[in-house]
Amino acid sequence: MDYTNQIREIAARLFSENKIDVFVGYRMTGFDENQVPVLIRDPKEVPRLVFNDKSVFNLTNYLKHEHTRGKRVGLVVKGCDSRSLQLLLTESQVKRDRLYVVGIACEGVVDDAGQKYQNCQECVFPDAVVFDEMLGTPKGNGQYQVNADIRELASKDLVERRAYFEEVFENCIRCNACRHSCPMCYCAKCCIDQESSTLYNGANTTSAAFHALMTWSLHLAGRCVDCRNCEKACPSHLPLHLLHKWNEQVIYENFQEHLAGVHEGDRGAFYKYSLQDPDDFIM
Amino acid sequence: MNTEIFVTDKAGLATFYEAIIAKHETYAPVEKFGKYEFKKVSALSGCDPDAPIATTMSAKPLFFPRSAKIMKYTADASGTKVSETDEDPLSAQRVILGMKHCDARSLQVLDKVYNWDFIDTDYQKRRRNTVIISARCDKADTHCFCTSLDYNVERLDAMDVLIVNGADGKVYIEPRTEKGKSFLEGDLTHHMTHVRDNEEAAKAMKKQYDAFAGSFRLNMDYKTVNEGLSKIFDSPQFENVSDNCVGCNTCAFVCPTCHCFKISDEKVKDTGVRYKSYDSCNNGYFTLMAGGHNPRPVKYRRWRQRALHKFVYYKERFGENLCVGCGKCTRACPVNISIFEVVSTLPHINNIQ
Amino acid sequence: MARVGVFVCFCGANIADFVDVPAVVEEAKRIREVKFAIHYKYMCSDPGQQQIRDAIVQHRLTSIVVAACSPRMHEKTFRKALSDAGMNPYLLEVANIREHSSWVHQKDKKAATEKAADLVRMAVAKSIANEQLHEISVPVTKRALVIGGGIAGIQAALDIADARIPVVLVEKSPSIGGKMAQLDETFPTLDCSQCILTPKMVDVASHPYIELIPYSEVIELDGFVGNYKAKIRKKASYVNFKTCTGCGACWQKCPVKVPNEYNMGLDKRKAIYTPFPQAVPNKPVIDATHCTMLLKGKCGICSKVCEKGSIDYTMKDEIIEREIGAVVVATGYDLWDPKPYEEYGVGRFKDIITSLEFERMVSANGPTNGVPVRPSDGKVPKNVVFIKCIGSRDEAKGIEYCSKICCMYTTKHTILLHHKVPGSHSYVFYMDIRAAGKGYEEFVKKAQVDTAATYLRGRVSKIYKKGDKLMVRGEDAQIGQVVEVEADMVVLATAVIPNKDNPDLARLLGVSYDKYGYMSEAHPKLRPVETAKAGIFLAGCTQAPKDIPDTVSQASACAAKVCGLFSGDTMKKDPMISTVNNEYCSGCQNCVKVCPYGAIVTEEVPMGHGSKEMRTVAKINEGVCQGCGSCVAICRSMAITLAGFTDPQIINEIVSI
Amino acid sequence: MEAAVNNQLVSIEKPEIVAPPDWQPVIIGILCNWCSYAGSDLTGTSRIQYPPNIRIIRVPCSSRVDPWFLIKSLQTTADGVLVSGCHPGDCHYISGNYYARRRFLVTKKLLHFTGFHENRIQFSWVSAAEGPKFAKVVAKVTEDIKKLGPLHLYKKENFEK
Repeated sequence: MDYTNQIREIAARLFSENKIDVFVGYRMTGFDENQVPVLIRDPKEVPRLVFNDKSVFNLTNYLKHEHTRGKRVGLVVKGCDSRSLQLLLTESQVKRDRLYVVGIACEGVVDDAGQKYQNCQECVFPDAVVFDEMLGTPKGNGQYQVNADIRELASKDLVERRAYFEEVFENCIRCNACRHSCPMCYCAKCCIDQESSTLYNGANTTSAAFHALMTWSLHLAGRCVDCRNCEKACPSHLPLHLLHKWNEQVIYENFQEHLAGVHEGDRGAFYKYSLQDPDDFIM
Repeated sequence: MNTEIFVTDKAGLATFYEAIIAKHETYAPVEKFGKYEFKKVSALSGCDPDAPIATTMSAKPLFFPRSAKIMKYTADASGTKVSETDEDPLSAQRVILGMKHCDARSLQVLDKVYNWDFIDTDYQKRRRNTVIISARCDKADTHCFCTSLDYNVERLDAMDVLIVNGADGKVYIEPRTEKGKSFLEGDLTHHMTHVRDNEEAAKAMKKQYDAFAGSFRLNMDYKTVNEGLSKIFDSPQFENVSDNCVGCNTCAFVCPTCHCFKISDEKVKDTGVRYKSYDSCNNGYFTLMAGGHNPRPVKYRRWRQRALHKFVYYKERFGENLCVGCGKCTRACPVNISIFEVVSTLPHINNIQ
Repeated sequence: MARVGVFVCFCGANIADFVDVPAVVEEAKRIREVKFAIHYKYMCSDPGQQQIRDAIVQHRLTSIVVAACSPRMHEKTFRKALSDAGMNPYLLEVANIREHSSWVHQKDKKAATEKAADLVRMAVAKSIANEQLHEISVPVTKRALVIGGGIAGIQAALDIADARIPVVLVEKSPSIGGKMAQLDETFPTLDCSQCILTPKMVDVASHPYIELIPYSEVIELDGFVGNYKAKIRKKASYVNFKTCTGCGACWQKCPVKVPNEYNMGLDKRKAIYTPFPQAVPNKPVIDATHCTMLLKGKCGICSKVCEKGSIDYTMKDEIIEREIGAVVVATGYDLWDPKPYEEYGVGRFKDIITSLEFERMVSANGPTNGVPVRPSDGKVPKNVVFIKCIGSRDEAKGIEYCSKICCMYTTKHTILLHHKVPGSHSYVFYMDIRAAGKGYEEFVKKAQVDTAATYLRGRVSKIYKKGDKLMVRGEDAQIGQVVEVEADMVVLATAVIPNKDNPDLARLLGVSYDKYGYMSEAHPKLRPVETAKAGIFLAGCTQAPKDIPDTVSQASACAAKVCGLFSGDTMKKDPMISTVNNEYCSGCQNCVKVCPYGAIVTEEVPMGHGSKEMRTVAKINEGVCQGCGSCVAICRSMAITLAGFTDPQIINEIVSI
Repeated sequence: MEAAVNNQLVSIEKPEIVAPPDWQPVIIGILCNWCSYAGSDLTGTSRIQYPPNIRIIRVPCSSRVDPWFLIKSLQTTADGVLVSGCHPGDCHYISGNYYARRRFLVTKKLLHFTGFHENRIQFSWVSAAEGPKFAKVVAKVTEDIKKLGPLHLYKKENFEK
């Protein structure tokens, strides 16, 4: 998967047609094989753009930054990224007419070892669901499957799970990198940081981490698109996807196969309801 | 010159580590979720003092905890009673194994700020009662640039005991401070050869250092950086170099020298605890004042603050860079921003390449 | 710092017997913020309230906790006490130590006391986070909408209009009058229904404060109490009411015949018709489902005979809007279809009729000129069997409730039969005779004597045909034997069911309805006229089966409520509603989606101080918000606060146990 | 399901946590004002007895209950939480309990997944007329939580009770 040339062409064209103010893409880091997101404002810099299977980061994250706010933005989105874009559009965070979306029919991105990431192996929507222009041959939707890690962990007993997650919460350093790298966390001020609110757990204790991660995962329940920006950002390498994938699975199974950001206008699972929702867990 | 060196081999080194762990409260790099962090260990098997790369987390939490309980209080009708927290006695001696140069060095940098103005006695106690045993790296990785900063890595006295894996297969253990010297006296070194002012040992250690120093990919002249950065406070370049930063704060949390903190209270019923916890200047509301004014409301200003604090302000006040070149921030950065790349290119060129 | 006063009530022995009240007071005194704590025998009594008022002044208290009965009981009482002492009433918290402790843990005084102390501590913690709140004033549009032009709607409209408040009366059918217009005489006084109803109908038509919109339906209701906006669809009548004189030439000449709903299908009307001679307005409409001109484009006779040229076949439905402040719903009832009673031969035997059909037959303006006749052969019946509780009180086939009016009208029918058909005899199968009402029991007793009707207590098991007679077999429970009655005609007292449009209308109005489809009152005893939605009131059978006097009373009660609501230029509203903190709102608009009242809209605000860039944030219409807190819980940014139930208040409670 | 080791009641999720001999669970009940709170009042008026471990918090509607109230409760003071609202279709605020129901399910499952017994948080629909039901629900929840043993989440870390 290498669309470097096509993306450069598109970016150059968009600049020459004066359709965009800034193009968000990837460039090489300059010191290793990895890539770093780049915001291109000058058509001269277009040749820095690259796109291949190391283009990992979900660029829709940049739509919440001041550099793109109110500007006409060109943007490269893979399948998962496009779903978060869909949700951002639904939640009125970006205006569609200010975006030029280069969708990718994604074949999966790889880590340092050249191994496809787990979420890419399990990807249900590899093709961008929002785009103005599509690169690659669409593969069609995959079948939703239960995450392997979830399956393994869910088979363990309560005591083991509690011990496992206690370790997760202990290892969280409350840097909030997960939140900042998440494209769906765009709040003006995160509830966890509002000193005036009683949710505020300023300390970096296990207790605070438990609270913050649980609340965060519930805020993303039904909205998480499994791009795993958070997990890749976590300096403690915490298995954050467990929380999100679990919620996703519960929601998928119970709430009419809801998956985030697939349909236009479909908000998170908590902002709608059905009379047929499960009721048997309530006395 | 009066250099004492203990010579041993790999097995001897393991015996040495084991003896320390058995005898002292010991901290060493422990792997969890693929991340190395200093944790209290009870056996050599659970840790990795010779971990090839620097730990993901610095050793900073051992001196400046992620969340320190600074006091405990009860508040009822009879009044408010403040009590000391019961954790962290601070007085027992402890040993840290496997701290790299950069981490050890960072404590010397931090000492300056902790000894200035308000003297942080907790920090001082922790520093005083800790013996740092550090094995010199054999090879720099992609993001290391400690040799580019203004201290002599070879003759560093940041650690109490230096361990060098000699090119000749022997392991050299050298006390660097008085504390280290007295620590090594006694049972710990009985199985080793004790030499003084030994030419051969010095040569082997120098050879190892040269190989190590030669492995650095990143080299810069920090003086140019200091000077360059000090002149470009108003440069629009900051906006460009910071635009792909997602503002996640990770860099500050893993940084061995970042030392900003916030105070928070947690209260249940009538008992409360006051915490002092890490914070980061990259945080959008780090500088938000009670009246609502925020002098750094936009990302590039926060970013500029971080870069300039590391390489200009701290240097101006304390004579040292607030960066030890460990590369932890670059490794942790979700979008692979390299502080080295930014500061070494920013002052010189008009266009980022 | 907060200075909280705690007042613990003995409630006589109700609390004191099972909770160690002095211990609770001592426990409260240990809390840092509590500056004053006492107990008293009856906190709600005047001297009790006086202690609160005195303490507020003497101890400079900043919030008050009363530990007593449920806040649903006396919250208002104590709030008033706070107001009287010059304190904001919303600084009160009530710890419910009676319903939630002393009464439910009567065997364990220690545990009950501990729990009471905890409840007090929670209330103290919550009260510390209480804020001063002020009642909200909302402007009021002084115009009422009455939906339904039966006797309930007519009465409500007239009463409101008599108070010089404009009323919009919307009626679905071409004429007002409703079910009452179909009745002959009314129990228990046997006045002629038409004689008492038609003058009121005429009053409606001529009242300067009533705008009558017949042949129309409410299709949308937006807004909130005092400020509703209703959309009304005026169905196309194809007759220009402005020019039509109601001469009747059109319907006399119309060739199309249609079963007449007014007469329960016992005779025919025309495709252009007025429902009944006394209709108000007395203007015909064209039934578009039957008019051949509208269906096939052939005919046009009515247009030709109309001297005024009032017929307009091109007329379309028209949507009109009215701004109103309150709604009275008076949609009335329908009758249950007795088809499930197959064993009676319903549908097979023509001579089994429903009571409303009987009512039309005995009515002087009815299809048979006031004489009941058998539908099968047109003969006048001699022996008539009346069967009550058809569908009512029948969980298996019909509905569980009692329809309330059948006992009385069946009695009336026996009298009417006795009057209209000399020598006739009535048999009444009944389960009970429910004659609770002024003069009702006397009416029944007198009728039984006068008509000499045979009352048989028991259910009918079967009806079968024998020759041209109907054989009614049932049980007479009083003698414990099966009886068979040879009847010329059987009249079924079918159950009252809500108007079939009720659920749709309820959803449209945003009021709740029960499993049958009756709209729900706000409180079954104390607020039987209001709905849970402020400004919407219920009259008549919309809420439950009722007879005419009850319906009229409720309609007048609605009018009183509406007049009360409109008594000032503005209206006071509970301040426990949501507000948005613009600084934190990220404008995702999920709250807009979730709000059940449509109380949340969006507005544009500058990005920062003096910034020209705008961003969208949520804005809550304080008049519409009912304070449910749905938006608060789904707001991830925690930008929305619900006064009275803020996050700090609730968390303070949680962490202080 | 009983969490006991050597006849000592322990936390079902973390057997290291042993309940003191006189341990009584703390249960927080969050009730909606219109149905369940009124129902609990009716329980009182009818003098129906139930275990005294529950501490009741009044909210306007079950939809006001943010999942983090539950998390915070378990984290600080409670061994179990009961949330109760109007029956589906009876919500005083039309649809609040439907939204709440979704959140509750996900919260319950998430807590279960992260190692907390499902019964730590429970939900019920109790109408204003269901005084006896409320007593039954509280009795059941108390019974359940007693079996699960103390929760002791992170409170021991910071606060000695």
